[in-house]
Amino acid sequence: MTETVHKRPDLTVEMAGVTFKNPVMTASGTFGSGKEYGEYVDLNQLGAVVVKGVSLTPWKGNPTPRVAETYGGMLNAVGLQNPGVDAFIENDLPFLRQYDTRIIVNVSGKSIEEYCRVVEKLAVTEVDMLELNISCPNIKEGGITFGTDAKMAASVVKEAKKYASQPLMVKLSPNVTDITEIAKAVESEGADAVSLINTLLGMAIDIHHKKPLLGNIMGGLSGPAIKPVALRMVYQVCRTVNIPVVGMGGIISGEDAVEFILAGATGVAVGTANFMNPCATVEVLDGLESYMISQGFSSIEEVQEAMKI
Amino acid sequence: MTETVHKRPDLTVEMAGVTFKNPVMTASGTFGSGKEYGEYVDLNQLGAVVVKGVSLTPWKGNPTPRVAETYGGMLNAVGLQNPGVDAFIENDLPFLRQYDTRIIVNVSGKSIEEYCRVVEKLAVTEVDMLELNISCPNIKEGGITFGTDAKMAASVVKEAKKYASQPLMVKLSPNVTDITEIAKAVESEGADAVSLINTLLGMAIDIHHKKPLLGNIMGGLSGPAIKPVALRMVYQVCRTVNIPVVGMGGIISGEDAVEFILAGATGVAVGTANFMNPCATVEVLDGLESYMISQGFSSIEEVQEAMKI
Amino acid sequence: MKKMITTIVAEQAKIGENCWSIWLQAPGIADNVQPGQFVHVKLNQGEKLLPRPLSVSEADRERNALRLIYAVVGKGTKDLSRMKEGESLRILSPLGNGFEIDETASKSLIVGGGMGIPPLLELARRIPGKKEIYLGYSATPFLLEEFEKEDAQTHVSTDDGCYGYCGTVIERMNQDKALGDIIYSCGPRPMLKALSAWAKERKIPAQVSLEERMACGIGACLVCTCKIAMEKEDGWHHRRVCADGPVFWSREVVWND
Amino acid sequence: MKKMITTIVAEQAKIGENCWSIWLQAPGIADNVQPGQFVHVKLNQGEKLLPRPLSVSEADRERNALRLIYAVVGKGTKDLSRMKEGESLRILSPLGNGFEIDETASKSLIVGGGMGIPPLLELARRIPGKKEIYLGYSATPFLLEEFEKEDAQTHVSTDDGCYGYCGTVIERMNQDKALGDIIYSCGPRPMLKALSAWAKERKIPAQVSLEERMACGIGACLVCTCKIAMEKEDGWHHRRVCADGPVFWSREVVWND
Ligand SMILES: Cc1cc2nc3c(=O)[nH]c(=O)nc-3n(C[C@H](O)[C@H](O)[C@H](O)COP(=O)(O)OP(=O)(O)OC[C@H]3O[C@@H](n4cnc5c(N)ncnc54)[C@H](O)[C@@H]3O)c2cc1C
Ligand SMILES: Cc1cc2nc3c(=O)[nH]c(=O)nc-3n(C[C@H](O)[C@H](O)[C@H](O)COP(=O)(O)OP(=O)(O)OC[C@H]3O[C@@H](n4cnc5c(N)ncnc54)[C@H](O)[C@@H]3O)c2cc1C
Ligand SMILES: Cc1cc2nc3c(=O)[nH]c(=O)nc-3n(C[C@H](O)[C@H](O)[C@H](O)COP(=O)(O)O)c2cc1C
Ligand SMILES: Cc1cc2nc3c(=O)[nH]c(=O)nc-3n(C[C@H](O)[C@H](O)[C@H](O)COP(=O)(O)O)c2cc1C
Ligand code: FES
Ligand code: FES
Repeated sequence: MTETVHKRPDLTVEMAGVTFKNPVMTASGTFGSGKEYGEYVDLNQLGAVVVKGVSLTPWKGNPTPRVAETYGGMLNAVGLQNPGVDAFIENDLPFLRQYDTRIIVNVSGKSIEEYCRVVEKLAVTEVDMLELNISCPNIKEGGITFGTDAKMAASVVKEAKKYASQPLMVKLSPNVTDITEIAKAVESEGADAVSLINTLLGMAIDIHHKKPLLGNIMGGLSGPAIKPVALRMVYQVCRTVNIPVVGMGGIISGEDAVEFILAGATGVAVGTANFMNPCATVEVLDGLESYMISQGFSSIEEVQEAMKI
Repeated sequence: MTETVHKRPDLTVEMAGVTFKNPVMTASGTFGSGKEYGEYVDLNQLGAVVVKGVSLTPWKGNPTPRVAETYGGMLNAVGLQNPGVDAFIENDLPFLRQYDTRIIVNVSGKSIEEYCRVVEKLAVTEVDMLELNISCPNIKEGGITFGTDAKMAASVVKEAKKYASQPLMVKLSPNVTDITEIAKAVESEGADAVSLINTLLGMAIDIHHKKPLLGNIMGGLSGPAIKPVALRMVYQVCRTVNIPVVGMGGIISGEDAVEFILAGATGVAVGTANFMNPCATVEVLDGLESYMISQGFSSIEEVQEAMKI
Repeated sequence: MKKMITTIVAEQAKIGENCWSIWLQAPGIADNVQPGQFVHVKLNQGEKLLPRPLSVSEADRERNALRLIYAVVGKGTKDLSRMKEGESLRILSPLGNGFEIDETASKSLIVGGGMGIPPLLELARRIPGKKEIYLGYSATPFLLEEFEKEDAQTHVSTDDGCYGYCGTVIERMNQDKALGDIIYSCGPRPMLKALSAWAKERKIPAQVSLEERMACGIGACLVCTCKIAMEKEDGWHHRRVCADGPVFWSREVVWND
Repeated sequence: MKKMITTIVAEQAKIGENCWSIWLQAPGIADNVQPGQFVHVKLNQGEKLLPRPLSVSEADRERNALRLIYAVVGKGTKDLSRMKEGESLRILSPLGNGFEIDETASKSLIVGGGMGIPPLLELARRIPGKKEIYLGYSATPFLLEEFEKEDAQTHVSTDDGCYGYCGTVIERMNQDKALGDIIYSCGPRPMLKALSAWAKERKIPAQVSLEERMACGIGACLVCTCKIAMEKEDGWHHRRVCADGPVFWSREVVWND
């Protein structure tokens, strides 16, 4: 018998000219600005920290309750509460810069103008990539409207690109008839990558009080419950566009991450799983690496190309 | 202390002139033609048996594997295997007619012509209502195309109405940007009721064999995982159309059924839950009745109107 | 009316490498169970909705108990293996059509492979007359002691040669020049396919027990189909493994895919 | 690096009508826990993803154990109540900011209502000097014995009058003409709101422990916010109950909704 020597696989990935030490990122809005989880996870281990959505001015967000648990998932209606891009740059960015990880900033807006102004302010900072959130189901103006209409999506990307100095990733909404159409539209206007999925619009009712469980009535569904929908969309988009895809939606283990990479994703993001276990990101990373070792994969690209259809 | 005497609530509901003894139905495709579950459930207790989709000619359905379990849900890709409407009328209908329950037949087709021919054949039978399935994600032609395009949906309903002698319910797809638009389109062409949701298009990958878990690659996601999406859509549609709505998607308990009725549904259907427990339908019914008694509701209509927003 | 039966775990034991045995007890549970039938086991975990089909390996009417033998291959069987004596477990039982026992055969061949072997134990007991048993394992055998109690010759083969003949069960049968009037078989699909060809050559009718992923387990959902030959309709149609099977005549099964 | 702690259930007991007490054991678990802090309890059920926040009722450094007292109100607490001695349970601990103990107060008032009472037990122990404890229950009291061990007067009121004063805790305080330099309080929002007005009238600073549904429990997800007054920005902003609270000064809380 010969002994197989397992070389550590190469986990680095490249997207739009940016190199990430591994594909595992945090999903925007679930990881704050990294500080809180920094007590539980060595941020240096992550491929990237994707911070919560920032807007031009401070946003107060939605009334409470903002969360409701559902079967295998959760609804949230935070409504993009954030202190505004200036406060983010001043208070949160320096903290993150201490770590050897990529920083991706999630950008929110209620108008094309607002998106552009935020992108402009971030253009001069040490941020590695921007993620344009055109898919938040929790705010009425902007967000969702951009994400569910191919023309609107294309135009916000086109304008934002003019102000961006970093690569621009666009976060897509799953609440659409054909996600590939939106993906193609943003690609054609210069999006450098796409990330998906954002949350599915959902609802839960308190039958004792006979009213919605969320203050905002509806909210975004996330967690393992949505993984099959997320995986399907990532698979469809990967077969449609030529830019890299970051997949997310219900990833709680290394195996889940592998499914997304087999579907074609270059990066994967971990969201709701952080709430189940604050060390989820590194556990996903470890699981991914073990899988690659046991299957003899030496790079992420090999996994991406291994699917047999 | 005074003793409250609990009168048994009135569970009957009416839809399009048809009276149902209670709102609890079976979800098409999960209950066969009633025969198999008839050994586990007294079919006389159900509001209606909604049988599996029937088409003009026999359909073989998709290759196996046709099922994959997911977190809190399942994917199926049966592909509407059925022996055709003639065989259904000859072999299955007489069995069902023995019971004192409403019979709703789910109608599939790959063209408007096919839908119409099936409706025409059923027009002369003792079936109480038809459910036009314009939302099956598992067949390429027809089905899904009709369900995701308001114009197509409207035209199939318009034509089918010409041949129908029974009220026509239309089964809507959740894989759309705005389900209220489709609901309005079918209402305007004379749909007598709408039922929703059909399954969400999803996917799962076998990471050991590096291929999709389903023979058909993608399939329809059902079960408790999708309940928040289903409930949201039922709520939206109930606020948009004036025809009755049958709600379904992840109902596994009486409490779940109550949520859908509070959201505005007149009827509720139980699908995947049957696989978890063959007596699920009657358990949902019992739970609904207990809730009504404990909350002092005397009719389903009262529950429908009790939501405080 | 039938319903889910609540059973009590009477015994749980590891009987081989990744091979577990569980005895479930409930009144009347062992009545009318035919060899080749299966039960649908409901696990109590929220994440997993669907029951898991497992063949009945032994039915003990005196103790009102069923024995299931299973391999831990995923989350469901892992949970099952963690169940302890005295805990309760809900099942649907008995499901499917078992083997059709030919009482007139002068000699029966019983052929099993891997996790297809367990249901053949109850079958072996019930088959009258002369019988020969061929069991193929990938590695260390299990249930051998039980089979050897039967009044029949038991031939063992293993893929790695760690026990008995080194090779497939079919190779072993060829070596022995096995013959009989009828074959009863359960095992992985490639084995059944090869056996089907083997039987066809020798004109021996063979019953094979198939596996397919299931949801309802009772014939309503149509997810568990297999291709069965028929005269019209392109030569085959889909039949339900759970309700029309799991046992089919091998000559009727469309093997080529 | 912090992480989830695996604790062992050392004791589980029902201590009142729908009131349960559980002791969790793990090395170092009771170190540095402040009264008013909470733990986030991870249940092992697939259906339920989110941990459940429960206040620390007692912290025993010698036994390395924490005591949680809880009511069964839904699926999570139901599952918790089914856990048995020796089983393991994962938690995040300690979380949030506890009460700020004013060592200089000449007399402290401790006011609790319903399931807000448990965290006040450890608090009562740690407050130096004179103190009076007001506890309001809807019906049969729990934890009374423990409170009565403290060197303080304990006044009980119940909504149904089955024990002590019949009425709200505030009515009881009015009747007693209660006074003090500082108030520490935990209970349902309507009680805290009324108490806040009561304290304001009397110019007594009051700390209140708030509840809100949570996800992360550590300040990252922003689902657990409450409205806190501030000079600019329309007079209030959202702060996180889990990380900025759960204890706030009552005069800063925006109560009107
Ligand atoms: C009629 C019938 C009788 C069976 N009898 C036995 C038996 O006696 N002993 C035994 O060990 N196993 C038996 N099986 C297989 C058994 O049902 C599966 O191993 C089990 O369902 C896997 O569940 P899991 O949650 O552990 O695995 P999962 O996590 O669900 O899946 C793990 C692996 O098992 C495969 N699998 C899942 N479900 C099935 C299924 N229904 N049939 C075949 N493969 C499946 C999957 O493709 C996957 O590769 C039988 C199957 C059928 C259909
Ligand atoms: C900081 C903090 C400390 C707490 N300390 C205690 C304690 O010491 N003892 C105790 O019994 N309870 C305490 N609670 C409340 C406790 O967290 C909830 O009762 C519990 O999470 C309900 O879980 P469940 O799965 O049983 O109920 P679910 O099925 O989730 O919900 C049942 C009901 O409980 C309500 N609920 C759910 N989560 C919360 C929550 N986080 N806060 C308030 N209500 C909620 C829901 O609105 C619903 O009406 C505390 C809550 C917080 C925020
Ligand atoms: C509490 C919460 C807040 C979120 N906030 C944002 C956000 O600010 N911007 C954004 O693009 N996505 C946001 N999301 C969506 C997640 O980034 C992610 O797309 C989604 O939750 C699916 O992944 P998951 O199932 O792993 O959580 C949020 C999700 C949650 C649960
Ligand atoms: C195995 C299976 C087969 C189905 N077949 C049909 C069908 O023939 N026609 C149809 O309209 N819907 C069909 N559906 C969709 C269900 O009727 C229902 O809309 C969906 O499963 C959501 O409900 P549930 O979560 O309660 O299962 C099928 C669902 C499953 C799981
Ligand atoms: S599992 Fe449903 S028909 Fe066989
Ligand atoms: S629960 Fe996440 S911020 Fe408080």
